[in-house]
Amino acid sequence: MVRVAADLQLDRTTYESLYRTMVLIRKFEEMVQDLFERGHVHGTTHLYSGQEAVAVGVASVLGPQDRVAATYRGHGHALALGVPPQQLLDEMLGRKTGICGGRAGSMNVIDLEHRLIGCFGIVGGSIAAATGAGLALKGTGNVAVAYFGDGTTNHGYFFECLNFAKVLELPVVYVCENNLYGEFTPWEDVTAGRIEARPEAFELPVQRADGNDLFAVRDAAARALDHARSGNGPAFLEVMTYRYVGHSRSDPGKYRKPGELDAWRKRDPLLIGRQALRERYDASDEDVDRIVESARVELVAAREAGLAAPFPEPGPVDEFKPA
Amino acid sequence: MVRVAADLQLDRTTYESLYRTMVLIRKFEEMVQDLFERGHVHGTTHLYSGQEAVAVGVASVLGPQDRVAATYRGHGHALALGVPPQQLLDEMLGRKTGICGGRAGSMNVIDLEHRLIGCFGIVGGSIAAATGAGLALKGTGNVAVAYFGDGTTNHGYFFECLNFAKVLELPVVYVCENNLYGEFTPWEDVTAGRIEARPEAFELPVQRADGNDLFAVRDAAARALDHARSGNGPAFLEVMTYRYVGHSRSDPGKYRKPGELDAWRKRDPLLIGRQALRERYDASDEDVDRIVESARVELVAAREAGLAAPFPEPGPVDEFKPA
Amino acid sequence: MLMSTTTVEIEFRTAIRDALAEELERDSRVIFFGEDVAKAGGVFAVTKGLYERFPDRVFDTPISELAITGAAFGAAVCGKRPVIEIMFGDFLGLSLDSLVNQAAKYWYFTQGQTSAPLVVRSAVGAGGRFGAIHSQMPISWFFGVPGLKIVCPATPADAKGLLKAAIRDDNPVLFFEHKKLYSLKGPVHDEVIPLGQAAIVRPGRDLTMVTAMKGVHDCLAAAERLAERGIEAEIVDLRTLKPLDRVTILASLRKTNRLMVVEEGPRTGGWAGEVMAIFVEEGLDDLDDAWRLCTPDHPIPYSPALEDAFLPGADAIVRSVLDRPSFAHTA
Amino acid sequence: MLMSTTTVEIEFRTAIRDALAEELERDSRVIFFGEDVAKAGGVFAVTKGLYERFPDRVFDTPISELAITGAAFGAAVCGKRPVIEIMFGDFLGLSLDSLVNQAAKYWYFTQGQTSAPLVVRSAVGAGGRFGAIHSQMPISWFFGVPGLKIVCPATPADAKGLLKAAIRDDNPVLFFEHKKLYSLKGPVHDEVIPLGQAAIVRPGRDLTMVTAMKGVHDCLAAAERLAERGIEAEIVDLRTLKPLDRVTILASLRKTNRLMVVEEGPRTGGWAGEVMAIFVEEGLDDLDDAWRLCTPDHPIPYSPALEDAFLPGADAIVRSVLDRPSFAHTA
Ligand SMILES: Cc1ncc(C[n+]2csc(CCOP(=O)(O)OP(=O)(O)O)c2C)c(N)n1
Ligand SMILES: Cc1ncc(C[n+]2csc(CCOP(=O)(O)OP(=O)(O)O)c2C)c(N)n1
Ligand SMILES: [Mg+2]
Ligand SMILES: [Mg+2]
Repeated sequence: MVRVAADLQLDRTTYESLYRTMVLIRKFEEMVQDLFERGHVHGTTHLYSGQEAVAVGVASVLGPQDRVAATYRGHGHALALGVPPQQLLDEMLGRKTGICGGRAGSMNVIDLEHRLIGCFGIVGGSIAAATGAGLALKGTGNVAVAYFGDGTTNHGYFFECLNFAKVLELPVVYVCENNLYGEFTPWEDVTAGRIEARPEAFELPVQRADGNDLFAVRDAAARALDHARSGNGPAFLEVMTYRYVGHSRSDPGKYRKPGELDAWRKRDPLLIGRQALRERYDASDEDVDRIVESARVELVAAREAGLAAPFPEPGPVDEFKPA
Repeated sequence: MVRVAADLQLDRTTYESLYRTMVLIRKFEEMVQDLFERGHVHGTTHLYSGQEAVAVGVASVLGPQDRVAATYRGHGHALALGVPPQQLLDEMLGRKTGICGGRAGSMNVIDLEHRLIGCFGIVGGSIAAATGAGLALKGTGNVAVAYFGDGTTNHGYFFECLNFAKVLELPVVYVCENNLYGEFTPWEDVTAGRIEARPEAFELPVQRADGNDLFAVRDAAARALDHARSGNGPAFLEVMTYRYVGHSRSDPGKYRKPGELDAWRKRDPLLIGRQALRERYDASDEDVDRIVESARVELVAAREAGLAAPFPEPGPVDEFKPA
Repeated sequence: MLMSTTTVEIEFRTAIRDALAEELERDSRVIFFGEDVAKAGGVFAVTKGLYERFPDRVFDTPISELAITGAAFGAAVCGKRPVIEIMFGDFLGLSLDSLVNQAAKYWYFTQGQTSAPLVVRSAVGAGGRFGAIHSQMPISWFFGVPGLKIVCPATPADAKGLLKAAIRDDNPVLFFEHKKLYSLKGPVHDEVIPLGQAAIVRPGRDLTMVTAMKGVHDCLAAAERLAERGIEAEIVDLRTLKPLDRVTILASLRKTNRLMVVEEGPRTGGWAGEVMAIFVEEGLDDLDDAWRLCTPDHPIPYSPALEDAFLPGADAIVRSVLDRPSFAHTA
Repeated sequence: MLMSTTTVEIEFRTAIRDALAEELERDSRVIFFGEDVAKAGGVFAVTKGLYERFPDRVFDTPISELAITGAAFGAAVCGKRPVIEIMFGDFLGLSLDSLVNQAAKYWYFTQGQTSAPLVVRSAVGAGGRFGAIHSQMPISWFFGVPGLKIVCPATPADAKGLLKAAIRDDNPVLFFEHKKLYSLKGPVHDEVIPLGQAAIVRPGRDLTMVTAMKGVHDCLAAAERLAERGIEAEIVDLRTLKPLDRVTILASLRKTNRLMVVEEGPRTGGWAGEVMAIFVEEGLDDLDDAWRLCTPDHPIPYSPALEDAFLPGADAIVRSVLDRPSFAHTA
């Protein structure tokens, strides 16, 4: 694969905005959890807290015509792609002003304007959708990205689609976010062999990266995208990361190994991001705090507006798109 | 894996009976094709001609309580397991005396008495069934065998089940009969990477063997079975072979490379088998011809009886098994 | 156990857990597996504690619905009595091939020599704000498949008694658990409740309501309100959708001459249509009125404002009855 | 082309091939893929020559129904108009998840912003001695799914005109081709036939036969024989099962007051039940008799002796009509 030194190209303004997006995602998820507990967000949610560097790192090297398929754990991916927090929140609040009018909810967000062809509630659905997007994009210089977790690498969709994409040389980048667990089950308990051995068996180029370090993710993603964009077929990226909160609302949480959460918190992507701002870009603590505060303020306003937004009116819905 | 010198254990009588089974399969398939052309066998059939050494070689090292799941190309597997040719033929003729009373037909043969839990018309179905059989057999010292083709290694069932069996350490031997084509498509055209790389990614022990040489198949199968039988989990066997006739009745047959069929015919499993009889067991040409003739005679009788057998009577059928 | 009936009320989810535990205890051929069902006890906390009691026969699997269902089939035809959990009914599309093409046909192919005795447990139904892909009723995907039984309990007692029957049944059985019922409490018995028998859960003379699962409770609530207006609805809880208890339905219809089918599921192609077809075929002479109340023919909305309006609750049932010409005078 | 109508008769399979070729020609967004469809031209020789004409847009795939269907969805929402072939309808269980959970819901989720315009072609139906796993009618698996159209042509002209409409339709469409019709010859036109419109293929006053696909031909043959006894059957060829043309069905029923639904598929849970339910809901006053003729509720047998008896052919249709009390005098 071509080596792209993506990190070198990041000027301070750009990096600040990436850092801000990571902060925005974290705070967005905290807000969603709070709103859930207060009964304003319903059903279930799968939060992205802890994995922010992945979505933001990958999105930072996407082109304007690329396409992304994410999962039920998709708030982070959506925000990183530029989906407005207000519309995303309103969707979760079930409001008419939501990005899907309140019809879809947390697990099924779609925002084509922002390159998000969907969040997929079925494990493996994102992989299939991105593979199909790759079929549509082949020869255009654009790439499709699939996000999915470690647990999903045991699913039929994963294998069939990787083979399919390789045989047809589709421009797809498969991003496996290995957060160590599929729901409540450690990935090693249900996965034979190493995850990377699987794409390797299909002869996809494979990279592993530190998923908590935006620069590492960005660098690996840039290379993978470049590979796919240049007509060389699909590429695979496994990023190691960790989710801080339960899998979903009903998570008993018994499965974490002692000390594991703390150890990962020490490598928090926001902490690493803040350090980078200070060390690489000479930002002061106040500079960073100002960014954090701006994200907070944006979300406070979004929360207020969201809670005041109207609910959709029930009414007849066409089953089919008319001609 | 433990090395079992299976070939050394074959006395002449045993080997003669294995050779006879190979001949029986070939002649059975020729008879089925002829009966098809005459309108006595219906629908479609997938013949095993050319692949006989695989079914017979594997069956020769199975235990009495092992279980086998085969495919729509299953006549050979059935006969090798001891399914009576008469009952198998009668099934194809749609007779009441068929092994499934004429209900199932060529693609769906089941004969539990002879260890055949089924022939599966769905690609990958045999893999799933054998995996489940392995679940039932775990800890008993018995093993389940799945037969399937090269094309099936691109199917979701294949991947999910191999991982499943490895994670649960199930006693299953997966036998991939690579006959170079899935229907009319060369396997390399639709398969990314090497087939063996896939089970390797799941850390299954993998062997490749010459599928036209009964001794080679038997040897590899014995080792794989031994591995599974001893509680070490699943094993994988890829055997290289070739089918002489079309995939099924409607095969246009344009896909074979020039000279390919002839080259494989020179390595016909029956030819190799005859040679072995002569060279390893000192059999004369007349000895071999006598075996061939005995298989022929058996089938002539089966054909006659089958064509004279009654058709099943239509009548009400219970949808469910009663309590 | 000493008591064969207990007045202690237990949750629907506990009833299911007890049924599983008792069957695992009774029959060593029973095995139970699925995603996160063992160590974690299931995402709806239905199967907590089973792994601890039966560590060899209760286990977690990879996220591999094809393999899980296929393995259940293979194990069933080799002598086990597998129970699997497919976490949400919405994922059963991935199980369909194996259930329909293998499990449901084994009994036929083998001419009754053998069959594939397996149970698929799955959480179904809307009302929990889980959105369109975690709230569906997958019944219509399977309802037209010969050889599959479909069980749909409405109460803890039925959940327990029917699940035990399902596990003992020699056929493949789909066992659907409505998410909104998991916390419902009720008395349970030790009885095994035969599959294929509906129950009259409320007698009445004016109208037969045929329903199942959560619909039973909605119909009961609606019936109370209709009774205030002098309309006495008889409620048939189907309990098992396949086989469908035609006898009980038709007996009720002969009494009331009016049929309302309340199904949580899209109107087109649901089992409500089948009940109406049976009515026509077998009860035409007694037919005064027949209609169904289902969900609209579009995906299930997430927003509470939309989902509540989408589902046929007690209000909608009352309204629907009072809208019929024959009951208009009471409205 | 100069001629807009031709009296040359072509095979059903050729009509499908022509429709594909013309749509590939007309719209560069159309792509077509599946197992053995390109270089080999399909196992039923339907798609011969397309690869040679459109080598970039017609291609063979691995045996991977999950990937094929999922990729069709992904390509559709990114601007392509994919047509896929799932060789036998029996394999559609493996496509169900993607069709139901993704393709069918996109239009709803996006509030009409966009949709998933894809077509799934598949060979279905019995009578070819292919046995229980290569002869099924998968219609009931999908019939209850909002957002999926289902097309079921009976003639070459309809096969061509409806397939063109399906490819131009913005919704996901299942296009079912009955194996026993592939060699049927008939005239074709250049017309695009709108989805959702049934056709009266034979007028009659005594009885409405509602059917589709091969059933149309069986009903036509039966109707000729019934006419000899003075019974004039009107035959409604549904052509599209979803959306179902209620208007045409009900108009016919208002005339005949009698409904017979002939469906190749298990009696329980088929679309025949839905047609009867519609009749009840909308035509109750006109109802003299209604029944359905389907296949028994068990797997499809292989043996010709069993399969012939299993299927509802012309003989069975005639017998079934003459068995009704209202026609008994003519028997
Ligand atoms: C086909 C299917 N099976 C099961 C589920 C239930 N489920 C939702 S998320 C999940 C775990 C996925 O784990 P992983 O791929 O590691 O992603 P993560 O949630 O950790 O990001 C499961 C089993 C599902 N949504 N779809
Ligand atoms: C799920 C499924 N997809 C497609 C088919 C149609 N089909 C039958 S055999 C076959 C080719 C299988 O090739 P391979 O696995 O190499 O086995 P072989 O026939 O060569 O023995 C295909 C595509 C099927 N039966 N099931
Ligand atoms: Mg994970
Ligand atoms: Mg092959």
